[in-house]
Amino acid sequence: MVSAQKGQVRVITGNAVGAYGAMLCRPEVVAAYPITPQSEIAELLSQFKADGVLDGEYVEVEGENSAMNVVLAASVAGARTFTATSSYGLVFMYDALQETSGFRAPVVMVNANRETPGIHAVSSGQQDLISARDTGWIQIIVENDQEILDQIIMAYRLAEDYDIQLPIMVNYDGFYLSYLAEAVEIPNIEDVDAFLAPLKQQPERQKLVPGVAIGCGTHGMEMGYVEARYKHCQALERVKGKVDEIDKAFGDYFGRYYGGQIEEYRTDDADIVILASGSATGTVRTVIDTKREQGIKVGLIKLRLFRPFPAERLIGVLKGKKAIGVIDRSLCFGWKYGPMCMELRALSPEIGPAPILSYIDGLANLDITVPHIGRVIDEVSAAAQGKPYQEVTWIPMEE
Amino acid sequence: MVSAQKGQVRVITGNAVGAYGAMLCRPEVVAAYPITPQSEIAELLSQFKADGVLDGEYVEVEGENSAMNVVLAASVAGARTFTATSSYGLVFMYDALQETSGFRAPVVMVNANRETPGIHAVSSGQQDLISARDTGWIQIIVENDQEILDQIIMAYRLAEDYDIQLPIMVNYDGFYLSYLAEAVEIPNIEDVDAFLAPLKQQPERQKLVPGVAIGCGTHGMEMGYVEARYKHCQALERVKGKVDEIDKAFGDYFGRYYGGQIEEYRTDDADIVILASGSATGTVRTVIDTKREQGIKVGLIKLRLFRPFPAERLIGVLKGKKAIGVIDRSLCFGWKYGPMCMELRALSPEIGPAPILSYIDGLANLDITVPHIGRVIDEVSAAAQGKPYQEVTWIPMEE
Amino acid sequence: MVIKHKNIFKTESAWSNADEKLLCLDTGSWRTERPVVDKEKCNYCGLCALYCPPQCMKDMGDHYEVDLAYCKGCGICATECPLKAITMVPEGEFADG
Amino acid sequence: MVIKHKNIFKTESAWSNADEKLLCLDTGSWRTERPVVDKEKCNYCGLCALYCPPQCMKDMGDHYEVDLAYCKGCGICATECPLKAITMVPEGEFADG
Amino acid sequence: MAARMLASAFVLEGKSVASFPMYGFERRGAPVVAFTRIDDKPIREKTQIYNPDCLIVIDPGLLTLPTLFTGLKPESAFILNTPKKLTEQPDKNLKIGGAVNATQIAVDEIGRDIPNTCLLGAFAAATGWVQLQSLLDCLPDYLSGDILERNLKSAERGYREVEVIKW
Amino acid sequence: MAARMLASAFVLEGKSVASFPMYGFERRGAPVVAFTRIDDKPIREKTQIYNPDCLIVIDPGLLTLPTLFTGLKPESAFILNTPKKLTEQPDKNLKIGGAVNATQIAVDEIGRDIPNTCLLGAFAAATGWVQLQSLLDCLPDYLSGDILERNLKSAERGYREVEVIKW
Amino acid sequence: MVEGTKKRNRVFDYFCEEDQFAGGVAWCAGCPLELTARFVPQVLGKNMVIVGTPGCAAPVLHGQNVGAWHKLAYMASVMTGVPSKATGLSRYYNRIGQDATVVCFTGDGCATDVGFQPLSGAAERREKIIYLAYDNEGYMNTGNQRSSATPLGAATTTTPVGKISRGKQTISKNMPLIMLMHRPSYMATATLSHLEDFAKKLKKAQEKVKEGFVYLHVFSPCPVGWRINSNMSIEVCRNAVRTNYFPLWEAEDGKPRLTLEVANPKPVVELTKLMRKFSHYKEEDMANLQKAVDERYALIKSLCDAYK
Amino acid sequence: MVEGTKKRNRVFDYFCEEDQFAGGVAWCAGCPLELTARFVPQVLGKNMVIVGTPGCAAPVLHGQNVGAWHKLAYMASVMTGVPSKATGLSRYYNRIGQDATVVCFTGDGCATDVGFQPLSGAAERREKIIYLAYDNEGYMNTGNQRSSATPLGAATTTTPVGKISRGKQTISKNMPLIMLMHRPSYMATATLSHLEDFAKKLKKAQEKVKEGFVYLHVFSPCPVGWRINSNMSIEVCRNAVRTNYFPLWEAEDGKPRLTLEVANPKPVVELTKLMRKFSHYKEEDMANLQKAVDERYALIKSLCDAYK
Ligand SMILES: Cc1ncc(C[n+]2csc(CCOP(=O)(O)OP(=O)(O)O)c2C)c(N)n1
Ligand SMILES: Cc1ncc(C[n+]2csc(CCOP(=O)(O)OP(=O)(O)O)c2C)c(N)n1
Ligand code: SF4
Ligand code: SF4
Ligand code: SF4
Ligand code: SF4
Ligand code: SF4
Ligand code: SF4
Ligand SMILES: [Mg+2]
Ligand SMILES: [Mg+2]
Repeated sequence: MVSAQKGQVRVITGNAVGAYGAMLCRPEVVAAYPITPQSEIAELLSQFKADGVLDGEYVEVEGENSAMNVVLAASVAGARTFTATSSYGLVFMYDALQETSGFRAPVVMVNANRETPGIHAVSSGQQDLISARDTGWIQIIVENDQEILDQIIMAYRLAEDYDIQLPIMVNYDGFYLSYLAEAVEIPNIEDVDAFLAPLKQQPERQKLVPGVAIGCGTHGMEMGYVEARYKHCQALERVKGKVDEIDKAFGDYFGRYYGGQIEEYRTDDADIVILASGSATGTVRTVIDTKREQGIKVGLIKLRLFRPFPAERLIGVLKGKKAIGVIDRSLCFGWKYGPMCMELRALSPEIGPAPILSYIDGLANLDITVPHIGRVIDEVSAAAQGKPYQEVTWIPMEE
Repeated sequence: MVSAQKGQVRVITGNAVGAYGAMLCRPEVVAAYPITPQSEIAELLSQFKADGVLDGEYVEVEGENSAMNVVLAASVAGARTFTATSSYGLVFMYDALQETSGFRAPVVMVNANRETPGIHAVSSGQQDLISARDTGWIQIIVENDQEILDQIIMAYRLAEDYDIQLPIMVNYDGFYLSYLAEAVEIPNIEDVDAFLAPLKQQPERQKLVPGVAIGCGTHGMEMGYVEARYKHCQALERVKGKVDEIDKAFGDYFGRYYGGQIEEYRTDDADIVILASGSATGTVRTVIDTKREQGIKVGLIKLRLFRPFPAERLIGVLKGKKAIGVIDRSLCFGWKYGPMCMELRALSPEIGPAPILSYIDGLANLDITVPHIGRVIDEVSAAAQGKPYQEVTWIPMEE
Repeated sequence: MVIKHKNIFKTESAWSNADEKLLCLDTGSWRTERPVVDKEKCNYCGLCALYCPPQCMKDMGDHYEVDLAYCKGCGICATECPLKAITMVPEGEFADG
Repeated sequence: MVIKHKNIFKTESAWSNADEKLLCLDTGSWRTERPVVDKEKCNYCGLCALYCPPQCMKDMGDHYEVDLAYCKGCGICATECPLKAITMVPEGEFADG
Repeated sequence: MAARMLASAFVLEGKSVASFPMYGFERRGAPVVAFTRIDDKPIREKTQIYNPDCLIVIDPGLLTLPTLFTGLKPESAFILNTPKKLTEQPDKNLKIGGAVNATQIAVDEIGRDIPNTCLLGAFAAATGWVQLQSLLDCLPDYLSGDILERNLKSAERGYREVEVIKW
Repeated sequence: MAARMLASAFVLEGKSVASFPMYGFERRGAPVVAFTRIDDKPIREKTQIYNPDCLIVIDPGLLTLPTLFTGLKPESAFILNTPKKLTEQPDKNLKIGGAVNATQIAVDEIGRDIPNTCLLGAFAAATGWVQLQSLLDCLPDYLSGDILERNLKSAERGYREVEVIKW
Repeated sequence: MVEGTKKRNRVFDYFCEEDQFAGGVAWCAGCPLELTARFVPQVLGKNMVIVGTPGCAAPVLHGQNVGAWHKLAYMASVMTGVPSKATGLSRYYNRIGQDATVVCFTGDGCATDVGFQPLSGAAERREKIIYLAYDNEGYMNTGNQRSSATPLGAATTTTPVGKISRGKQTISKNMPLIMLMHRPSYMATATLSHLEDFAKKLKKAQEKVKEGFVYLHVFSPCPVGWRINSNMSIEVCRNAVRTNYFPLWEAEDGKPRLTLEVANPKPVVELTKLMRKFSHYKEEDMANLQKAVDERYALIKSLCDAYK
Repeated sequence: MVEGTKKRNRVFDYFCEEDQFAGGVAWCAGCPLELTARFVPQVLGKNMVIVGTPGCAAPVLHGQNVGAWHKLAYMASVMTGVPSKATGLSRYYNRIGQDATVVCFTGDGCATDVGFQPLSGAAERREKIIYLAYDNEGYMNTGNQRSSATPLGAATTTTPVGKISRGKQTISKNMPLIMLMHRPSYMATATLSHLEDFAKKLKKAQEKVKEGFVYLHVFSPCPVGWRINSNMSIEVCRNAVRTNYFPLWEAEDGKPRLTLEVANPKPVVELTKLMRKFSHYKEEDMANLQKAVDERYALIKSLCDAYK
């Protein structure tokens, strides 16, 4: 296996890409419940199933809580599984999400980001993924349609790795990527098979087999409980390196690299760095190019891995920088800062004294526009020069 | 109104105290679903209702998700409401929790802390409250039975404050305080009425009234959504000061003060400070007294308010200290540190370069013992003297 | 922080309020056909009005007439009229009328 | 970090395993009364064994006898025996037997 | 969908594309806007387009929208579905105009009021930015059978019948 | 419950108390341990007690538990429900022993095997740490009617019939 | 013409209130859901408080920022919380003596699937609320996916017709009978072709809800998803009744009774031919559906007979 | 005595497996739940995979760390996920050709309340799983609180008898009939006094689950919560049948049939007097309960008659 064959290029939406990505990995049990902006995935997978293109079981559950339980159990029995949801659905399966990671079931889920039900809205935003940050899942955020597909394939390789055995949530900005049609290269399924083949050379994970006396989800009593949680946390620590490794392996085979935990853009010689994630990062890059022409040495960190938080790599890049701007598309209730900013601040002891500026933008379907990012860069740049700055800015409230 | 009359002293469990506390505030609609270690609250409130001691409606719901929806809606209609849950129940009402704060419904809830369902366990731990940190609720953690009662009363004064209008979760360590019987002074209901009376002098909050054309939970479209979220965040910021004010007012009237957002113990002249919360803080105080005798200048911050995170007061106390130890009874998945430690680290830019040591202890019904705390203090003290230290310690795994 | 945003809601959370004018769509523009009532045939039974989903048939005292501002042109009134007193006519025919 | 804890589980998550000896409680000690079978009366119908919740009646080929290690002393066998062949006798009477 | 078809045609010609719709809240009644970016380099922005090079209006009723032409780049193109003629320049930034009675053509050819493919044909003719053939080549990815045939015709007629004006 | 009654009695005497049970996982069968702290000052620790001053054993079967006496403070007390006599000192840290056939007394007085209140009476007599009267005074908070009467008797008999040994 | 000779339909007599909605709202042309939404408040009156949820009703029932499409008191809910929210409202209004008719207004998807548990719970507790489920046999607002109410063999976007599969594999959940077995204070089925029947049932519902839980199941075809010509949707309702596909009945205190007994029921194909969601049906499929309809009708019929 | 003259009860013939549990487990003395748990695998065999949940069954079904109390494959679940987990298991086992009988084993509280929605959903999808609900009419593991299965007027810790209130205000949810209306492939009621009947139904369940969903509702009194003398719990089961409080019936493909018709049903007081959860009952309360029992029996009887 040197490199994959060229796949077929099609102009399809992010949701369709999600369905293709899943199908290519040959999941054996799929369960999903429709919700805007994810429904197209459920529909397409149903169609694949009806057409025989998807050979797995497809369970048309009565709600998201059940969707997660179905795939969790199938996964514990040994199946490769897939599900997809968004916002209201994600929060309705919250107990099951916690169980899934606790059972160490390598479920792969796509989450099309949307605002959460606190205030009723049918619009984009990353609040849902933030709401699930304490579930013990791996959370990855992607930027564009191709990355959705590639990341789903990488997700299986990561989730089912014997050293990991954890569920993964692949996040993309709903409404934006969900409905965004781009030209996407769909690899040949044999190449996907080949890429996932190393999983078969690993020791078998524990599986629930009838007639064989084992029980999953035993009561963890005192130190048993602590041990299981400890292992869970250790596995999350291992995820970081694995994400980088798998990204490398994927790139070597398919020719597309994403940087693993984080993707850097012009950070090497940068004085200031913008931290952002998801579909907005493309615009950030464009503005960076413009600002570079104006002499501002600015770079971007695209946060791909949000759980576990890529502390070490972030420190590696950010240590010694002069100022940092973080753009959050969600809120961290009870803190002034956005959630990614709040968490980044927790690395301050290691990063050093650079000012960290928090920006809240792009809630509720609002765009994070070129002028917005221009403003962010200018302000962060001024802060780097020791000028006074505003710690937190809700960009739309100031317009 | 100068000060309250002496109440009746009874030796009762924390759960019973929870039920008394609620009853004294005359909730009009109560809904609860039994779960260990909270069930006694549901039972006692049922008994109060059956005996006519509690005049409100009591709804015997079919699950926690419904419990929260019942009180949410009653609250939106104008009722004073109460509910209680724990762990599995809390995570099963996750979508409704988010709605409740989004609707700005001043629901008061007791949560008897317990490990979450990731791994099945019937044991104490604060993972449930951590799992709900992104719901937009106010979260308060108390230390002993008397504080449960007093805090419930204060919670109504806070939640229903016109400037706040937010739901509150009063947390206490399940199994520990749930079942711990202590002598508790139960105030006279008239005194509770008097303490809550100022709420009546405020403007009326918006209420859903039939025949009057208003609709709650409209779709927040774009800036409407952003505005509602912004107001929510601003209200959370205001909570901090209010908690301190109400604590003062409560103390002036009932004679018991808790420090508001945080309670300090011997921090004034302390070189090093331990940050802890809940029922374990009493033991910390005891050990501090011992260590002080040995010449270690150590103090305690008992974190009472977890959401919103009391950033300013913490900075005020911790700025310039030589080292800090944080004891977490829960995990922050995806981070090495415990959750309170991780969040405290986000204040590092303001607190300064003191080493922050993270301790994970007391999971799954395990005690946080005197020797454990002794060890913590010794290590933090060594770190303060510039000795090398271990950043994160899972105490039970090292025993 | 310079908040330029002018509050939309008077309340803390998001409440709608029908005291003001209701929101309203120009659903009349959806129509491709228009119901035309034949006054002579109509016996004022009101069935067209009862069945009309947007309830946009106006009571004229002795017959009904459609409110073109809202009529979506579904054709139910015409189908349900027991006297066949309503005809659906393509909007094109009214183009400049 | 010096992990002194010896792993309890071989697996990553918490799995129980019945290949080893089963967990078992000393439920025999719960008893305050003990069923005593009258071999003579017993016609080996097995109803006592069938109804016994802990299934602790031992098949002796021609009659049944209780396994005192587990019998909780509920008395169902005695109540259900159609021939009244079982008597519940207070444990005190066996104190040093 | 039309936006995606257009995008596909550009892909056939080796361009990068990104296309997405913004729905109003309610699915029915409110106008739907779709954005398509086309570039020689990979496209990085995933936002709405505030300064388009071209505007295609499927519903002539939208002409009354006050903000319709806001943000147009100078020298941009405008394709309109209309039974009438485009006489005066609707906005000073417009350079090319294309008017076609796409509704009529669609009703003729497809039997229903689905003017989208026809407008794509008109777009190709008016702007010259994409080959008609590329458009026709990518339709089978979206449609099949009889409907495909009818749409191919509709697109071709749009290409042929559009009235192009340069301002 | 017994632990709480005891705590209440101490409260009547002006002490601070804190009492809580630790359940094993299953409600039935596994031993239940209850801890009670008593102090003149407010009680701050809410943990298990690792170094108790007194041990009350309701189920004599537990005597076989190897860790039963682990952590006892020197000079501590030991109250045992047993039909037998306490002859030898079960642990070197014990100073006072009290043996009472509480099960028998309970069955006599209450009609069921609920030896708790009887053992509390025995505790009062053996240790002298609390007045019998305080105990009796607080029982009505927990019990009522006939059951209360019977338990009062049971407690009194415990107080009277306990056999106290000093080692 | 002379006024006297003209007589308006009796249904008007049941109205006590004007239409509470804006003239132009976002429901599709010819949708019976729009008729239902406008009809119910005209009969029940202004003291309705509606609890609603995502679904085709929401774009109109929910406001948008401060704007509203109707004049009724309204509470928005996630799909999992509708009857529980109604419980909270009704308990409190009853307690303070506030006159109110609390009505849950949801689609079949919410009622039979993701919001079924709290519905069942509220019924068991005999909450004083009316739960009205409009049944368009699928999740229409999200794009015509299957729900538990989708009938056997029907094509939806999640039970598509494909190379190896032909529509939904299972019969629909028999929601009316399941709710009957909860023994509500009152329940009824209704549809838009039979407006007087519907109005009567609404009036009865408003009376009986004072005693306890009321469930109304309203057959409400979706012209868009089922692919019905927009003018035919009332006719579809009518044929659903005439074929016994959707029998009209009610039950007071658990005693069912047909409110309309169809003399010569038509074969179910008379219903299905009016739409294209069954257009892939083979003869055998039609026979299966007919069988399911017959069985279900026999069941409700025998129950009604038992209570005669 | 001579061997030949002794004949063991026929129930033994249904056993295909030994008891799968440890001798000493934590169920209370005399609890029929223990009998149920030990009985079922003896009839269904070792290829059972149990999905269980918090409740009185859990302390024995769940392991503790690596230790187990039984030898069956087992998956623990939160109460909200049992039939969905079973779905995942059964779909996968079927797919890979693994022989397995997937059994959900939960209490009434899980089945009728907090876990009802996924149960209803799995039934609608006709999943190949057996759902066995043991009905002890309340949440016993958490201390005898009311569930939807708690009968009218019963005293529990959340429906206590007090100065102004006397036990549960509403009748129990009629779970067997609600499930019948889901038209499962097979369903049955059973109890521990009638073991042969129970065994037969288990065997039938194992056959019919190959076609689709199976629901078993097992009446399982709680000696501790109901305050029954521990030796009388089987007698309580028997009297529940004899009073028609708990009729024994089954339904294949939706067609119900009484498996035991009680010739001269006793008054329900014959059942209630065996326990103390009704001890506060006045005559009027008893009449109400009798009425509820009679009504419910009449309903199932008429349904059975209709299908005769
Ligand atoms: C928990 C949750 N899951 C999914 C959705 C997405 N969703 C919105 S409307 C809808 C369909 C509702 O179907 P139904 O209740 O029948 O109403 P209809 O759209 O048919 O009118 C769904 C699944 C949601 N809002 N919440
Ligand atoms: C979501 C959730 N809520 C509450 C509980 C607490 N809980 C544990 S067991 C139980 C009662 C179960 O009742 P049932 O299913 O009837 O079983 P039983 O205890 O009667 O055997 C409850 C409410 C829980 N485990 N999960
Ligand atoms: S239905 Fe026909 S006859 Fe009746 S009022 Fe309308 S137009 Fe007139
Ligand atoms: S065409 Fe439809 S919307 Fe128009 S008046 Fe007739 S029924 Fe009403
Ligand atoms: S029930 Fe009685 S007769 Fe039958 S086997 Fe048991 S002891 Fe013998
Ligand atoms: S007393 Fe109970 S446990 Fe003991 S053998 Fe008899 S039935 Fe079994
Ligand atoms: S999608 Fe169907 S149900 Fe929904 S509004 Fe349109 S026609 Fe009505
Ligand atoms: S509490 Fe009741 S149901 Fe539970 S094990 Fe004990 S007797 Fe059985
Ligand atoms: Mg629907
Ligand atoms: Mg139960």
